[in-house]
Amino acid sequence: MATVTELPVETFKGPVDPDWCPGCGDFGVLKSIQEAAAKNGIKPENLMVVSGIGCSSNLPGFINSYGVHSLHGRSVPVATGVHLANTDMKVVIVGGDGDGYGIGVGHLIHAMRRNLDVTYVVMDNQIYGLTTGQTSPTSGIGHKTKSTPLGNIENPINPLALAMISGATFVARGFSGEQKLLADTIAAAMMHKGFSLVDTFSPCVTYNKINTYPWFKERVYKLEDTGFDPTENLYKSLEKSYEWDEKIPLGILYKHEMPTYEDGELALKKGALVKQSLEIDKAMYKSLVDELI
Amino acid sequence: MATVTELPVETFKGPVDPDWCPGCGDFGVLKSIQEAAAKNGIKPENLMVVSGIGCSSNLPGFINSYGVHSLHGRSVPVATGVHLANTDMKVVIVGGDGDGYGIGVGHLIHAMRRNLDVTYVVMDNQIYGLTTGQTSPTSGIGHKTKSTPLGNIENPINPLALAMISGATFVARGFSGEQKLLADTIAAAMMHKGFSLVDTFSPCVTYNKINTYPWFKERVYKLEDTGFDPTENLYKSLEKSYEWDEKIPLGILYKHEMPTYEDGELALKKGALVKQSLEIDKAMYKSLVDELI
Amino acid sequence: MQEVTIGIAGAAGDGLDKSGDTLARSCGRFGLHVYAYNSYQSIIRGGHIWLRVRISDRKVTCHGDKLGVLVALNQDSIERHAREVDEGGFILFNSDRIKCEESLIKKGVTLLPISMKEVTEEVAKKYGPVKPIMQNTVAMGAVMWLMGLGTEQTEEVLTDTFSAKGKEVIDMNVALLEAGYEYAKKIVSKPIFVAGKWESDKKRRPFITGNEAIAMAAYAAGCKFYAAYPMTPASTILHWMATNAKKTGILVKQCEDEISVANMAIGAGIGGVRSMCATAGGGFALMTEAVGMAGIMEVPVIFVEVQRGGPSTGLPTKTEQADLFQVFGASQGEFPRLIVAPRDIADAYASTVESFNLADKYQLPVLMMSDLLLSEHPETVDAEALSCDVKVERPEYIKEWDAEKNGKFKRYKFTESGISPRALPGTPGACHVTASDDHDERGILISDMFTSPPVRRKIMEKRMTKVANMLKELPAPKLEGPANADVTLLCWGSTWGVVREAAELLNEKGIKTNFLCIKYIAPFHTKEVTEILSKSKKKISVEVNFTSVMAQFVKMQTGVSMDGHITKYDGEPLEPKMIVEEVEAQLASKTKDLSVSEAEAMEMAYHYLRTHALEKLRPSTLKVHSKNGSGEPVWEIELAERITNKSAGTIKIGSNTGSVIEFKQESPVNA
Amino acid sequence: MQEVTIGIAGAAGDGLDKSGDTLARSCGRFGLHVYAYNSYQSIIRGGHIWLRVRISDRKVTCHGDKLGVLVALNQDSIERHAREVDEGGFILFNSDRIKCEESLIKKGVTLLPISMKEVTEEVAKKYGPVKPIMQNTVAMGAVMWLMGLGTEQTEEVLTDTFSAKGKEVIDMNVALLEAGYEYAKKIVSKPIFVAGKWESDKKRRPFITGNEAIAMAAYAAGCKFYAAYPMTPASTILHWMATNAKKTGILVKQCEDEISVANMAIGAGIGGVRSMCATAGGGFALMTEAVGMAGIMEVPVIFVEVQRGGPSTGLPTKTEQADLFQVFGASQGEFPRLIVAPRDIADAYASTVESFNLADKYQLPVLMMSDLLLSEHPETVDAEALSCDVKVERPEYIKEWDAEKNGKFKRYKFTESGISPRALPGTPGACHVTASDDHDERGILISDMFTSPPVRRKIMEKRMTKVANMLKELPAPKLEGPANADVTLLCWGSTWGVVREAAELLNEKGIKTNFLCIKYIAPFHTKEVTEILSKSKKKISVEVNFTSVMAQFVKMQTGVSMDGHITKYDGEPLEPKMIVEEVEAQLASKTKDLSVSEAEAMEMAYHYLRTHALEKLRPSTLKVHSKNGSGEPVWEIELAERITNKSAGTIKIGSNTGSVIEFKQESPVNA
Ligand SMILES: Cc1ncc(C[n+]2csc(CCOP(=O)(O)OP(=O)(O)O)c2C)c(N)n1
Ligand SMILES: Cc1ncc(C[n+]2csc(CCOP(=O)(O)OP(=O)(O)O)c2C)c(N)n1
Ligand code: SF4
Ligand code: SF4
Ligand SMILES: [Mg+2]
Ligand SMILES: [Mg+2]
Repeated sequence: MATVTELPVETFKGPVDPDWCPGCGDFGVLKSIQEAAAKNGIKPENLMVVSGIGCSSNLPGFINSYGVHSLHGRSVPVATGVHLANTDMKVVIVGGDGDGYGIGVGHLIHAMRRNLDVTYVVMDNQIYGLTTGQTSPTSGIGHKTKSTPLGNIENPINPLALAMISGATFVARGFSGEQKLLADTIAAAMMHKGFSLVDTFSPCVTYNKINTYPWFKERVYKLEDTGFDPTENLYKSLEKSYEWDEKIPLGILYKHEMPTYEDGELALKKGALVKQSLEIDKAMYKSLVDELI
Repeated sequence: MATVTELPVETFKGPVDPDWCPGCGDFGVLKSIQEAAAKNGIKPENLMVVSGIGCSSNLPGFINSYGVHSLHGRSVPVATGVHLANTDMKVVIVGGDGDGYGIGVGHLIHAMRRNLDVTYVVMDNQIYGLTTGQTSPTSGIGHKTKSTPLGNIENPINPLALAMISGATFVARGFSGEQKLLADTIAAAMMHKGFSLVDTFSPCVTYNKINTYPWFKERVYKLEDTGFDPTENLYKSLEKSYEWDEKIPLGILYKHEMPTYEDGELALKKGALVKQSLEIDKAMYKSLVDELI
Repeated sequence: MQEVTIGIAGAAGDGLDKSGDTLARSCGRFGLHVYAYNSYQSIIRGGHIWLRVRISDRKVTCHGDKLGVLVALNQDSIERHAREVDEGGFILFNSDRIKCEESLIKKGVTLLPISMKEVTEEVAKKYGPVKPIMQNTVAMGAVMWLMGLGTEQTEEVLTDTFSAKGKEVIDMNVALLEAGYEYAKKIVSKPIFVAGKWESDKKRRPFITGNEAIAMAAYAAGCKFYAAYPMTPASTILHWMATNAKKTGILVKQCEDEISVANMAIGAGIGGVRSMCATAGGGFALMTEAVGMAGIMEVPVIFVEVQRGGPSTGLPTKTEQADLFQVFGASQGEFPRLIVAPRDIADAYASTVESFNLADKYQLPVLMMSDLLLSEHPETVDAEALSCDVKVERPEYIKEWDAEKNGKFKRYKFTESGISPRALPGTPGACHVTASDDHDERGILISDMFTSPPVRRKIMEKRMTKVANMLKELPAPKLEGPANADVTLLCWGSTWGVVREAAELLNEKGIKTNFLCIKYIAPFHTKEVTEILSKSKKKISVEVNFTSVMAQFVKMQTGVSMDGHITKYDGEPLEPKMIVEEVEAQLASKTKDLSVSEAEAMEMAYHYLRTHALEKLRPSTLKVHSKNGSGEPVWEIELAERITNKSAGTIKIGSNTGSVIEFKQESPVNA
Repeated sequence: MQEVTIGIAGAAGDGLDKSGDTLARSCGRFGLHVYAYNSYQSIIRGGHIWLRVRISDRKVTCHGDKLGVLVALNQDSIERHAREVDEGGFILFNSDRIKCEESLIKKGVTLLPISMKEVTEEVAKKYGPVKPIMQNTVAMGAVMWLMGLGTEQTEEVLTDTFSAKGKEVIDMNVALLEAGYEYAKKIVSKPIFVAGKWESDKKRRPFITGNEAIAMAAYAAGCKFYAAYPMTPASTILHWMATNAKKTGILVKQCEDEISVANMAIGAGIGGVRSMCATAGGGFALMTEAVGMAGIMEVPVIFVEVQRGGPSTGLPTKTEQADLFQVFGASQGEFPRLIVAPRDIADAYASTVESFNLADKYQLPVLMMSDLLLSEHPETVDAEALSCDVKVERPEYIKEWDAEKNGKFKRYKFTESGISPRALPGTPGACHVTASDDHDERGILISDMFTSPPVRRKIMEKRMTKVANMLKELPAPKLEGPANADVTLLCWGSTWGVVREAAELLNEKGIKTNFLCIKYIAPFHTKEVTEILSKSKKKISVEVNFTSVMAQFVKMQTGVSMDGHITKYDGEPLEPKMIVEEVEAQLASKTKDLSVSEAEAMEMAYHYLRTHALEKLRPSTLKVHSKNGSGEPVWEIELAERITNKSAGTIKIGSNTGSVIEFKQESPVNA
């Protein structure tokens, strides 16, 4: 492993200030990503932050790096494309629970089973923030929202279990209210080779009056304090992912070394695509034409 | 439970013969669904078979019942709509692995977390049949197909584990080559209250030269013979879902009683929507207008 | 006739929509007509919101272009809008926090600084601390005085609004209202209007948005299934549906995405209930595949597409009419569907009911096009326009089919009308498959084993026959205004409202003007529209988009080209005077000047300052320099400090391109 | 000039595509021109496949409408096609399994029953059992004799084809070929043609499909990323890409759906590589949202939309040109993009290369429209048309940006040309966000906090400016054929091929005809096309769809209406004579007769029998009855048993609607 030269966090200060509501959990996530990039010594020009649409998906606009602010639910395929075009950059995908687990969950599953070497930080606020507060796939049963005034009747997704059984090789949970731990977790996720998902509680102070900072504060605990080993056993990790009502684990729940998609992809053996020449092998081309005769 | 009057299987003989390749696994699935419906005494007019697009998705055309042959990957939402409009009919969704676990996997996950009261039989042939043999989300690593001539490099999905952690309450595996067991499994799935998934090995004799009848025959065994209790423990069921290379369990892997989506949906308390009157409550309507003044 | 427009400006979260609502409903109860438009951003707190409430004693169909009173809730609102207040108008603001430089206002405008602390002192003593958001009520009180109306209706509205919160809250709000009223009365001796002069008909009218009208119409028409995925500006249909689900019995389903929405809605349509869904342009893009499925399956289902600023995510909270071809071209291949674009709220109500009936009768999808302006702006409408006594026409379905006697049931029987008999799933004896592959009369696929070109030809013809039949029962568009006009304006959707007023102004000015609003897009009244347009003299299309899509579309249908186009594509709706000026310019054959105007250069400078965290500065004076090294003339804008007015640097903006070419603060920095 | 069309008919899985390929390549090596079209179904085994291989000594651009030889691989193929063989032609079939009633053939047609068992007896003795699929090689041998060509080229082709399988297999196939050749020689003394008469230029030409040409062109143009989801008729691009990935170094990605495909391709475009994806109409419907994103982000990326029979899943393996408006209207809002529709395989190659260059230069998405016919039919083309020496024009990118010196990097700088400087991700100093929300020069959103109507106006104008500039460098369409014609045919895409031949035939008949093929759809050469069409006399559009979409589109762009439309929408491509006849009919002002023709009634009866498991019957005679109780004249079709020819009942089919009104077998049953 090459030695890492840490960068000052200010390196990543974005061009404009975030426009989130005061107190929004996303501030802590932004700060954590900036700290993680700084800690890992990733230069702004080598960092690519890709998002979908949502309050949380505005994040790329607030960090000094390259960014794509794509379509609602499509951050994962867009990031896959950007990443495969230029594998020399570090890709961090960010977005909301609606974006990632609602409309985008199909892409997510397929990216995870590819074990694509990217990091995905979901700002999970159990609500649709930007569209002013409808139910989300992580809203709890009974949650009253603009679209479920009588209470949500759908079971919430367990994104961590989903990730573990789909093939993600680094599965963690963060909380914006435990910002230092979150920064460390994201830093570790970025250094992990393979797909890393960091589901992050990032309270929406405007529309979610249930899953608030105090609600989480009462429940969260740090897995590392318990001596839990995320590399040991899938089923134990799965069990941890189901802890919810009374106590909720933070940190790395599951970690596993596996070949990545990039390892298997022949076209990348010669390095990043964008750095390869556009010249073609004319003799070979001629042979392809000859085959048609 | 009302007493069931079994129907003759011939009741379900379709208007035309299937156009599948001779030997295709889908024949056995069709037969099993017909037998299951007959056994459960569901009249053709009360059976609704909904599919997407694919060889397997042609099935509704070959059974005497109502059917919708919808879009590739969209059988689940279409079925949800048909079902919610008329909850008096029994809905069986059918289709391929590409249809259900590839393009359609997002819908599937959300339908399962709703625990919608429908049965989904996936004819899993580990290949895209109708489009002449490309890799599918259940193709194994290394599988050479038209789109992966050097071998597939993506980890296959584990549909059963996916179903279990997503909220499906009846998760089973069938094999077209064990047709009687399959018919029984589908019959049980249809009678289960909640979302039932029957992932069914249905070999594609034309394009999949790996996962053939003999390949499966060598590996499958019946769970019921082992005394396995699918209602006991999620993690044990999950472990079963991971058995693959040497032995593969058939039958019900997981079963759990939970309220269904229909139980929670207020609009259905008055019975099937399609049978409700179109008349509106005019006094109530007037009060809605008055609120705006 | 008497009218006034009140502008309320502030940030998201300042509660100004609530205040606007209180104001509008007070006037509505007074028997006045109200039309409001809220210009906001895709942001939850902060940003800039600009609500205009136009109040008149006759029906108005747009927010107009006058500004009688500005209620500014923050400093930025003063910077942005103080200049817009007309002579004779007033600017209200909380003088404890906000200042208004005299240099920012037109002459004849009166500043009405309210020290909220002082004015609410008494109320606070009695009821406890007054939250910032409650200060809006004080401003409303002042506005009521300025408008020459009493506080009676407003008190009533406040009482209704806070009825759930109890008497204490009501009393406090009423007290604040009166404090504002009394304060204004003290300072401004002569209000803008005298109460008696308002020619109110005393009819109490509901104040309703386009989306609420669509939702209510759906309910009245027997809709039983509504699916949606949240998306501005369609979300408020979902909110209405969800809020009222318990009362209406409609099954309201928020899905995981728009693909699911469309397919579920179609599924419900197949199942046999009246079914609807709505979304904006981006969500509709995801629905298009399903639209074609409904077409080939011949399923009745309603899709509402509410247009917003594009392309792509674009300007999610801004209005535009640029999705015509997306909707017209929705899905591959050719199939019958109705595309209808209502022009105002009452029409949106009626069109929704009609859509359900036609969808059922002709067994096809209906695509209803709205836009942010129509869907989100609230307006007072006559209660009769929202009547629940609508015609609900469902065709007869087969109740039972005897195949022994009648042969196998043919769901897609080839008929002269193109309409085939329908048996809903569950009907004994009529089992069939509803397929997205093409099929024969019985629904058996002709794409696989049973390929048959002549059967394909006939089913295509059967389906398409429905189009011509449907056209016959749709009312043709009519020219509005004087018959032999010099100018004919072409419009569609919500733009009808502003065109109607512009035409009136033009006629008043002696430019004889009429206008044609296209409501039915497919099928299209080619004969009638061609006839109207070929007789028209100067034809000008008026649309809120860049490429004049309706003008293009009409040309496709009729071959008639417009003589000119009026377009707007900056996210804000058109206003009557803009249209009047552009018509005059086009009559004088002036070519449109796309260079950056002085006011725009000013705003662009503001934008630069805001996005470079230089909000303490303000553009002060500006002039044009020619060329100046950058290849184009530039606006040179002097900057001043907002507080001290001290000169602080310059910004240069290309007057053609609008590019910020240079920025100098203390030490020169190129931008 | 000499030409012949060989038709091969059978079921899916019968291996007839292989045989067609062998035949075509043999002729190609002989220096002849070949054009083949395969009419097949969405089914893997069984069904009906109908391959026509047209061979000529001059270039032909469609499969024509003649049939010299029919090779029937099953009984159904005889029933379907025996009637189509022209006088002087031959029908080959395996007489061990298949029969051909004399009543089914035209006079002057020779039956060539081959007892495969007998003919292959010797070969089987030497090499072992002959599989049914190998019998096709025997038929090919016979065909080579009938065409007056030797077996030399075919032996060469077989040798290449089976080179991997070893000498034994090659020898066996060659032996079968010769057995067929010798057998035919024995039976048919005079073949259709004499070898020497073929005016071959001896140039060996590649036999290639449109999709292969597109894939190869992409590679030649420097494409580095190809994403796809399987969908007929676009899948073969994916197959080519995957098969050759190791050689080309292109990253080929099969995604989970088309939404992913489009977004990944755009992502790769943002990342900085040349990127492409392809799909059919239904898949494209799912991509449309992303297309708009590429538009507002200004990302170069190529989308190929291969049209097939719609609407919806429709006829997945049939050809149609009905997606024009889906592509034109793709995605909400307005943004610049190039839409191009090549007309033949060589043009598809050139257009693909050009698309990559223009996408890069103007930073926009390119939508290339093909259709099943163009994409899937193979044709011999000159090798030069597939040259790898293509111009690959990439603009200069910013390599490093010094923000201290030059100010912050402006990815969307407002320029006169509309083209902004581009720095690829990874470039030091030029960090920026590529956003689907609208934005200012730096890429900062103007949809949220920083709303600014004038900035929005200017970025819209910047983007749209590119359109006019791009148009200047696109070649305008040209009228082909005589200048002052009586008839001008309008067409687009693959229909060019058949229109070209039809125009030739019309000119031969003395009807002076020229034709205009539209290639660039957006931007559009309004001036040039208007000029051409306003001078044209009788203007008739020729399209493979129902609503003449290109005619509509041209009317929108030019205001010019066609005088008539020739359409086909039954899934099969147009043929030259159909066009000729329709032009003649339209010149004679005959209205189009949509009633069911005798041949169609026959086919519809066949369809009824097939779908009612009555394949043992065959329609024999038919006559029209007027009215007959059903409200329309009916075709009354007598049925006979296929084997005994015994009368077996009747079918009545409405001659307007095509509905099966009655079916009687032994005991009367209504259908
Ligand atoms: C195709 C599409 N559908 C819907 C929307 C509207 N939309 C914008 S953000 C959003 C959901 C936001 O929720 P989430 O992803 O959880 O992000 P949050 O705002 O909570 O951070 C939706 C539905 C859209 N932009 N595009
Ligand atoms: C939107 C869309 N994309 C692609 C296709 C083409 N397509 C038809 S079937 C199919 C996959 C078939 O695989 P599977 O679902 O596994 O079914 P099988 O044929 O193997 O039974 C595809 C990709 C389509 N019809 N629609
Ligand atoms: S609405 Fe919620 S998620 Fe969005 S910025 Fe505000 S607090 Fe954050
Ligand atoms: S291709 Fe495969 S899946 Fe399709 S019908 Fe044939 S055997 Fe079955
Ligand atoms: Mg959220
Ligand atoms: Mg499959």
